[in-house]
Amino acid sequence: MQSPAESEADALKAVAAGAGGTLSCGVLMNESAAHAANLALDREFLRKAYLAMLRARILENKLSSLYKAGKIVGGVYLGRGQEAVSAALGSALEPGRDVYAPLIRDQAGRTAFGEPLLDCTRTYLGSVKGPMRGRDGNIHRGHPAQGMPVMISHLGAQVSVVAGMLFARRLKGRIDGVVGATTIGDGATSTGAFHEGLNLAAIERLPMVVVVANNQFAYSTPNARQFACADLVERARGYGVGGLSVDGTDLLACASVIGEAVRRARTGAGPQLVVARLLRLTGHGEHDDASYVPDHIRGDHYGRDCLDVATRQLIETGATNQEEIDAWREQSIEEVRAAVAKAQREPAPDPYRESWAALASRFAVPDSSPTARDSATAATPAPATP
Amino acid sequence: MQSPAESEADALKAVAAGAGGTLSCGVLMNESAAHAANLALDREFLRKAYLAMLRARILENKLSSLYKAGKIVGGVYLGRGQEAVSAALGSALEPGRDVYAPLIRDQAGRTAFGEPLLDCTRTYLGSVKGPMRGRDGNIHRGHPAQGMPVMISHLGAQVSVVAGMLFARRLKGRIDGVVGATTIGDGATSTGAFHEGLNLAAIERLPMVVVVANNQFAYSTPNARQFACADLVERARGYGVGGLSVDGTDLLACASVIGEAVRRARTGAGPQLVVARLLRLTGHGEHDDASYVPDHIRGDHYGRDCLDVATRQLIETGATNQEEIDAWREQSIEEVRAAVAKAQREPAPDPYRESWAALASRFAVPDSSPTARDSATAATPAPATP
Amino acid sequence: MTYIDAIRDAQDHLLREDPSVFLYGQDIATFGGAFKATKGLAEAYPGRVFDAPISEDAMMGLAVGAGIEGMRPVIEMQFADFSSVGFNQIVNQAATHYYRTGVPVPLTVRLPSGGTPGSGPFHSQSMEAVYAHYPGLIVLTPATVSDAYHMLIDGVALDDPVIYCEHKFLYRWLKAKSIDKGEHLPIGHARIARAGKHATVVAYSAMVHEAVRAAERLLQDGWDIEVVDLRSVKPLDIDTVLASVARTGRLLALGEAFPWGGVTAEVVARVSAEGFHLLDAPPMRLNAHDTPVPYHPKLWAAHRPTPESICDALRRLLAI
Amino acid sequence: MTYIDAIRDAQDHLLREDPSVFLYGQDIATFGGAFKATKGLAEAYPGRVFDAPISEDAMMGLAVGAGIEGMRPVIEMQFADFSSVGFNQIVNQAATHYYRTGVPVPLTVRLPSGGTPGSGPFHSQSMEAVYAHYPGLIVLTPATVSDAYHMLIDGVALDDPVIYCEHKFLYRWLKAKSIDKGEHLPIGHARIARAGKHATVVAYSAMVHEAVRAAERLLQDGWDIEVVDLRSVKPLDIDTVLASVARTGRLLALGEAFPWGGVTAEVVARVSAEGFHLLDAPPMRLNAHDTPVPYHPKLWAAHRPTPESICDALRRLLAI
Ligand SMILES: Cc1ncc(C[n+]2csc(CCOP(=O)(O)OP(=O)(O)O)c2C)c(N)n1
Ligand SMILES: Cc1ncc(C[n+]2csc(CCOP(=O)(O)OP(=O)(O)O)c2C)c(N)n1
Ligand SMILES: [Mg+2]
Ligand SMILES: [Mg+2]
Repeated sequence: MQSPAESEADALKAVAAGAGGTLSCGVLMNESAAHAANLALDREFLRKAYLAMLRARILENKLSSLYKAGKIVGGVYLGRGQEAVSAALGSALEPGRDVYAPLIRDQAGRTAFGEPLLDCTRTYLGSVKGPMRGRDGNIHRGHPAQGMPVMISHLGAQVSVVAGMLFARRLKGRIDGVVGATTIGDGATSTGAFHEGLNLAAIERLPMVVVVANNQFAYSTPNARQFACADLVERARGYGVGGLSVDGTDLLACASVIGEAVRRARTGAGPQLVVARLLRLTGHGEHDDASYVPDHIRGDHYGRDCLDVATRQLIETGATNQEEIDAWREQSIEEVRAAVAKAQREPAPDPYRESWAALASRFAVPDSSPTARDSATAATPAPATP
Repeated sequence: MQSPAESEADALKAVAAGAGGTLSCGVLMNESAAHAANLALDREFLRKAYLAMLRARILENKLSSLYKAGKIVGGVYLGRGQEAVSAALGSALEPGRDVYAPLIRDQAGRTAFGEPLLDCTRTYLGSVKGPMRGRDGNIHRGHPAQGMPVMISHLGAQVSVVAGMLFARRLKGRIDGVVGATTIGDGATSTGAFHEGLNLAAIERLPMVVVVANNQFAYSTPNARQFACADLVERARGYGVGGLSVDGTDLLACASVIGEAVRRARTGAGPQLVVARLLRLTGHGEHDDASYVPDHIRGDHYGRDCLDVATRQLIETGATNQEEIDAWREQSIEEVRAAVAKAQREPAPDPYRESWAALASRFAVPDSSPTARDSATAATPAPATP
Repeated sequence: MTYIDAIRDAQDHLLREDPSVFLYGQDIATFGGAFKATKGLAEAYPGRVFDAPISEDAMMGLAVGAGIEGMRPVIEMQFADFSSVGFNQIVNQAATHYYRTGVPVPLTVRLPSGGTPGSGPFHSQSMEAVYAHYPGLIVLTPATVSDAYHMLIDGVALDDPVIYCEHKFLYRWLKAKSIDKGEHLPIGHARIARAGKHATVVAYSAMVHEAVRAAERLLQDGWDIEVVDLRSVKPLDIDTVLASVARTGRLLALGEAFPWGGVTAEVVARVSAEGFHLLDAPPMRLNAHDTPVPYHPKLWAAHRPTPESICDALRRLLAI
Repeated sequence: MTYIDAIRDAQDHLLREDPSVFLYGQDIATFGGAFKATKGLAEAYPGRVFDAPISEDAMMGLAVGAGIEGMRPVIEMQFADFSSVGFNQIVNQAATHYYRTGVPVPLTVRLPSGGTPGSGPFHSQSMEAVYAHYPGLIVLTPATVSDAYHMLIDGVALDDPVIYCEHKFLYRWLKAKSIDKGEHLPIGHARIARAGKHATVVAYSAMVHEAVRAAERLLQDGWDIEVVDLRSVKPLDIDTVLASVARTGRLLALGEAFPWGGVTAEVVARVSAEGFHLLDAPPMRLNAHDTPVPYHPKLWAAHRPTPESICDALRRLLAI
């Protein structure tokens, strides 16, 4: 798989031959290859995904500079090198209908799924107007009531949450045509939460897609210290779910394979596990120089930049051209600049006006709520009246 | 697989053909089948395993009567119908060298591994002389320092403990020729602990055997609500471990397949997952009538009693004869009677002499140990002086 | 009507009245649960009662997801002790959700709690203190048949994650003629289980009954003991406790759980801080011993407070 | 020498002196750990320092198994918060093992604990209270560079499971010229961090330093505050605390953790019960707010006690 498929025709051939994106576990090979072709041909889909990749890259570059300039407190986690997988998933989902639980490296997917740019800059920069109001930060953001749950840090924990959202929709009679998707790292597949969540989804046969972004490292830990199977997609069969592999550096392949997984889930084939192989082209966080990644890995096929590959692919397929890309880039830079500036001008949360209430419930007994009472004996500032 | 292989020759043919015991995941089929044949031919092995099955059955029948007579407080958990799997594993391990972490239905394996009968009666009957001294009960017993860790109730939790014991032995340079084994139910494969533990063992390539006793139910819950794959052995590949299936009602098959798994682990092939199919021929505990098991399942191939099958197999292979079996039975009944009587005569733990100390450490500061201090403010009786 | 019947009836009521309620737990559908708390409900409410795999972490994740979608899942842990496996989803996902996102997750976890003879270290635990420590959870500990019923119904109606600790010892032992299904004390209020004047015992769950038993014995010596039933340990109705201590001047905080920290520490600390002047004697605590809950009935009975040890403690308290 | 250097050096010492010690944790081998607490140790001690998969439950199970075999594993949790995933193995397997079987499991879990600005709800937690509640665990909370060193070495030498809570805020901020590697206070003893006479602040871990800071400010008003550093929260050296309260007559229990239950409740409850007559004023507590630890530095700083809020609390305490 050393020669990337770079023309549309090549890409499609590669998909069909199982090179660019292999559909494992022997399900529906012909049918799905054909479908993949359709998706890859979907010009609008590719343009959307590409634009999301580009916008994410530009945004993340800015976040990186802000971090280095000391303007962001806490960690900055980027998806550089993982945009093709992320954008393909985000583009295959339908906001307002589907559930999408992005993880740590999913800026591109978030963008494709329609997350406002301001959500990101406000959360990173601690604006009280952001969706997390300064209570949580960086990649911990979303809109749970609108189908985008907010990750907790504990890896693997979102799998069962997405399953629960889908389970609820089925009970409410609103499951038709819905897909729930989440991403997860290679390292996070070692968690019990991943196992329990995927197994539960399989038992309930939920319309769920779990995309494993195998970027070969969990922080500094290589795959060899994380699992002993040849390829994580071999787990699919043991859960009784569909399994697909894809070259995560190849947007056309991602579009077809991830699109196919989403289509299968949407049309009743039950959960789908997609394993995308790639390399994170940045540190674990911006504090990390990733010096533990050996040169030969950086230099191999998966070390290539998926955005460069996608640019070539889109131009060669005629989905866009350099001029349009340049314009998109300009526009994105301006949007990012504006979103950063706006968030920076916005107020930080004010501890004196913070309600310090972890409960939605208010209790009738005066002073018996732990919140009110504990605040009285807790740190200054005094609690605001709710 | 409806006609049990009942003569030695048939059994061996069945093994080779993958009927009585199939060696999945395509590893070493010929070699292992040959080895299986050797094991099955091992008259002493079969006699040992059979005797363990018989003794376990007789002991458990007695436990059941004691429970029904109100002589045992708490639950009674039996392995009826699972003795072949359990005894085959216990017999394949070497006490003093190997690690064996039996689970809830492993009386036969315990017996084969050399657990004293009195350990069982003392623990069930609450004798202070038992290995658990009345602090823990029923199947929660063992001798951790002698290679037999004591299960906690939380399912799946022993897998990583066995891995840790093996890991330690490797560090101490005492791993050569050692195997660590544990059993687990079909239901317990849904735990994150099982996943994390098996995956860790695979990464470390520990000489470990995990035997899944798939008795088709977890308490009342059928396989269909527990996993969605066709056969749990399909999980092996996803962990990068060996995978073997066996008819758990067939002692010859169990002896060869489980023996093979143990041999593989012992000789450096890494962890082995064995999935044995069978049916629990009793309630979840003796309080349970298992009325949720449908008649057609009770009546099918796996509903047969492995002890009957083993009796026929051993007689037909000439490993023993009815006369000897009758003598063994008489002797076992007597041994069980004596062990029950002895345990019943022994004192219960005395709360006034109990040290109520959860820590091995004693601290220099008088009264600062939580034990001493808390006892002073805790329930009568007064704490004993340690 | 027993305590467990009340729990079953409350779930029946919830399923009947609220279409957003569903039940999820191991062996709770056709089998009706390890303790029969859901007996007949799967048949009565098809598609609303589900057998869960042995995956406490995923069970709780599912509940959070369903709560986000506006459902009101009621999760049965087979034993409180096994919620340790779902601990992360409870304390980090469920408990933090409203604070972080503003979206409440109305879910209820039923924890069959507390010791019974012969149950041993892993089927006897009382985990209320562990959950109450975490912001964002409500922890209920009903001691009566009526509270078992009403607090489950009222708890499920709350928009926050509720840890409902039901005591296994009370399941079949505690009976009531019937339950007044109307007016009842809301969540957040403690209750005077027995009025008295010489000392206050603050207890919750099964220990309320042991305290009342001890109080009755001490009556023979002329002591009149007040027993406060906390009902919920978070929120903790310290006002009712303080009012009682104001009447009696003496406090014994009583619990079945492990002695370090926990409800008794919180009660004594709060009363000492907020009602110091009300105390005529040092406040006391009585907990279980600082060991795992032992299996043997003789050890078990001595591990937890008993009417005898409560009487002893009260006599010491009254002697000061 | 910083607090984190001391932790590294202690592990270096342990690996050098005790062949039964090994280190196991995520990214701790070549990478040297998320906080560099094991930097260079994998190279210095080949085959003794291992990268773990992201499997906290199995990591703890492995530690128990190794402990059974007589090894002394030191487990690094990447953050204390993630130990919630290994919770079951810690509180049910490790903590109960000695009591049930008589076989001790000498293992140590290092928990990078406590808040730092911008770390948010899942990288800031203080879990000492949760673990201290369970019988069978020892919970250490070193506040100084010297204690970070000695208590880790002494903790690993104990035959029981040790939860070693190291405070991330102190990692690089707290420095000492050098560590006296000889005589030192054993585990189980609290320490007078600052002698005083008007009130006692009982604190542990990072809050010891905030308490000392507050005490220094109050000196300007003529108040001389004693600060007790608990060092270990289980066992809890109540004698040293009582002796201090006997001197000052006033108690403020200070903690960074959530306010329900926890160390401050245990301290106030124990002092109230055992040293009631020593108190000239109601004992006080100061904890974090009852919400998850917020991300934003401004919220974070107001969530936990600060020198200002400690001074405020002490002024109120001294005014009574
Ligand atoms: C349960 C848990 N343990 C440890 C961590 C600390 N941690 C955060 S990210 C990370 C590595 C994740 O690797 P992977 O899943 O491969 O995702 P990637 O960062 O490569 O995208 C670790 C160990 C965590 N967040 N959760
Ligand atoms: C983590 C956990 N959850 C729930 C239980 C309660 N429980 C005890 S045995 C059992 C069923 C186990 O089924 P399986 O693993 O198939 O073993 P079997 O009883 O069939 O041998 C359950 C749910 C438990 N012990 N541990
Ligand atoms: Mg990774
Ligand atoms: Mg089973």
